[in-house]
Amino acid sequence: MSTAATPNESILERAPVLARDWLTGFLPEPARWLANSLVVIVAILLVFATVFAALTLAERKILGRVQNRPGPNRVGWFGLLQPVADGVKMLIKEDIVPRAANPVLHFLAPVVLLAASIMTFAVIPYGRHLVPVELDAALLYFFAAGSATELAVFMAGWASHNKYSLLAAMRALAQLISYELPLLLSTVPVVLAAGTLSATGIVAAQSGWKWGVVPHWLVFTPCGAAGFAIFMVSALAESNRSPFDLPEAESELIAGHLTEYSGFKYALFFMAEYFGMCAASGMAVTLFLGGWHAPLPVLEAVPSYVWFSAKFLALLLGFIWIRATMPRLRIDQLTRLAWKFMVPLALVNIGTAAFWSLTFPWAGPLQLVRWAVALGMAAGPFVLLGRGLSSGLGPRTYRYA
Amino acid sequence: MNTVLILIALATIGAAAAAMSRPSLLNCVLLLTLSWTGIAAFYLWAGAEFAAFAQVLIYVGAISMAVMFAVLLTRRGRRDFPPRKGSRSRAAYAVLAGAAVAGVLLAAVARSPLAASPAPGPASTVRELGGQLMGPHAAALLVVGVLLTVALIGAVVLAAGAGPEKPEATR
Amino acid sequence: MSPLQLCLAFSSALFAVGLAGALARSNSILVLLGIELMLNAANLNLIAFWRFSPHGSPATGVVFVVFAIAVAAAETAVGLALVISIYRHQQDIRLEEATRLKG
Amino acid sequence: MLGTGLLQGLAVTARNLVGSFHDPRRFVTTQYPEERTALPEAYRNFPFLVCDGADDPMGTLRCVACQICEKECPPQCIYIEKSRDKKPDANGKMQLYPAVFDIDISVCMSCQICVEVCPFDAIEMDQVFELSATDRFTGLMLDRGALAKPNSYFHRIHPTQAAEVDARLAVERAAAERKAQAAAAKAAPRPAPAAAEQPPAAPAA
Repeated sequence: MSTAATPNESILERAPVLARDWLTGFLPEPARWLANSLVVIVAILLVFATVFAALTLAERKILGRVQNRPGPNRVGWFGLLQPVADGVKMLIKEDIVPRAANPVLHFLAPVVLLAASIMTFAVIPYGRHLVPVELDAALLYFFAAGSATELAVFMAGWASHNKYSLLAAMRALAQLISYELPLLLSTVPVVLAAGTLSATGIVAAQSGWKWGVVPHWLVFTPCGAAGFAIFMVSALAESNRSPFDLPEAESELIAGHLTEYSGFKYALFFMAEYFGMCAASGMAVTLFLGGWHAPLPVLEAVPSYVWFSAKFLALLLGFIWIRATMPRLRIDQLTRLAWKFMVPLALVNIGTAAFWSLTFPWAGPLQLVRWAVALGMAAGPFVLLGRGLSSGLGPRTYRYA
Repeated sequence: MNTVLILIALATIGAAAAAMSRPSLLNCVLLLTLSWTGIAAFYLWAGAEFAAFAQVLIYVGAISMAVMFAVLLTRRGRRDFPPRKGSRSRAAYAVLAGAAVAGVLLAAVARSPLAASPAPGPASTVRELGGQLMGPHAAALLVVGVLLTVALIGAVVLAAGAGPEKPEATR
Repeated sequence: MSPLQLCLAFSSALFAVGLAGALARSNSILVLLGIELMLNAANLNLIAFWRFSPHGSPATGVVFVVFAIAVAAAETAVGLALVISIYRHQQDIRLEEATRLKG
Repeated sequence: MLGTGLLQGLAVTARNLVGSFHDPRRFVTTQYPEERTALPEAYRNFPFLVCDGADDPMGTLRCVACQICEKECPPQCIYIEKSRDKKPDANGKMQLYPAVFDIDISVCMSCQICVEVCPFDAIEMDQVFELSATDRFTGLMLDRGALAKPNSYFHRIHPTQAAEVDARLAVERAAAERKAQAAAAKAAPRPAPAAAEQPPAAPAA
């Protein structure tokens, strides 16, 4: 929690930090540090629990509205108490553990999954002074915690002692592993541009505005834009969302690796999925959309965490929007997209990022050349690989028996 | 300072020992993943954050998955193996050998005149690490990159193989 | 017992457990994992000495560990590939069975 | 080019999302208990007994307990018990009336045969569908009181059919009246000279 106050800072900006200091001010030093971190943990859990509840409701209402129907509006005023009703339902539902299942692993899987996805929240800078943990290798920590979820998925599939859930767990693992690669590779341009792995450093590198209007966010550079697109698609796949929700698709293997879970453990799995989605969009905002920076200099007075949450919610709505539109991908389409399209694109993107940073001193007309070449290097492979991706798949012909 | 270290050490060694002694294969692998996270915790305790997160990312994320896939692919169905007659004595001999090696090592460590400087260790920043990797160790980095690609491509070719030759293998 | 000696004791104990495991088990995957454990014990030593080295040297210890982890990952991948191809030929990966060099 | 399909899809869903707030075509749900969609006129559910006077339903039942519908009903879900005494019907003729008239709507299959065979148009098809009950046996057995509904209700739910039925009944009633008057006129002149000692046989309706 950096408490350095820049001169023209509004009181709102430092409000959370002051509240925390007021709360834990009276404690002696060792206990005060502990109390501070506890307050931060409680704050994160509260905020993201409410975001989770609101997200389930928003998702169902937006999906409803897109399909010309109102979505839940019976529980509470305009359906606002629907998450509370769902929570209570999940709590009082019977928690069945199959007799042949391995009880320890069966219980441990959701716990590990939730723990891993909550741990990823520790390094996202929510505001100028709202950085829970300042790590030098924050990005690596984020992906390390993210990759622990794969272990939990396997434990869930294996512990249920059910052929289908094991098969589904293996398919889910294939998806998670093949999309972890583009996820990591898409952040390399960001690290190359920012020169550091620490989240606060990356956000600091995106401060300032060009010509007073265009912010220095990485999404406005060609390699950053391509990286952002790859990051978002891989984040969709990592959190088992919309076009990639094969593991828990009802029409596939019942509920995938979640078949043998009911009651609150099932709710824990879904909470972990939504937390994964939140963490991915939080990190996307930090890496590509300039973290808590305001889009225009004049808007600098508004507290920084407001900008972070605005971009964060925009990305979440994007997740829901894509879920309302895209049909589900088969397992072979899914892995072909990963290995034949996303990974090569991410590798080429690293090349563009190298070109972009090496040609930084170019000035005047050379800037246009620089932009043209970079855009070409970003868009070219996209078009070529895209054509290759769906080659040979002409319009489907039907033979009626 | 030492209590945390002792806790981590006991947890890791306990998990590793349990992993090596469990009959069911997959429980072994999961316990081993636990001991790998224990080693990552040790790196964190020692201050090498980058190594700790790399350890978690590579071992707990990727290698444990590869091992689990391998274990699942080579399960021979539920025909439990008849315990080899020599396995009980063999385990005893192995533990004996392990204990002997441990004894020698611990004796050496106990008598070694290592005056550890309790000063706070060097802070390894990622920038400094990057400088090292790109500076004196740049050649090694390239070699490791080539090694990794060659090894993984070889592994894929080996594992994929030309498919089952003997028909009875597809039973 | 200074912290450095504790670390070395920890890593040698881990090495011994890895060795015992590799020798005791008959399943080749677990032998591979035992060797993996011994490798990790070596990494532990590297970090211990880096942490308690008298002069604040640059991050050589961490660089060594990163390289060691990368090589260990490659070695595990190749080892598992070997195990799977052995399994394909004789449907059994217990060490005693893998005696024929043919094919 | 890859991705254009996705963009078109996103545009469609966005238009639908925004449209659902102002364009009635893009928001088609009717909130059932509060708003109700109008039922089509030909909709039929279970039979009900028509009674002419709304104020005294049991008194003005058209049904004369002839039990044709009971015999004709394929699943045999109608049960009628005739009354001991008689009461005058709409045309003034003394008719029986059903003391007990039960329809088990859990058995009735809405085939409308009872309506077709009823010579007195005493039974018609209703449009009430909210008939769920807690117990299966007595809850779904509608008795005479529950079944009787005034002719005005019949006009409200099946206007064309009700008008046609009323027209036919009016013709019959007129014919019966003419016949009654003719009978009265024929009977009236013969005993005209001896009118004092014998009142007219059929009182004029």
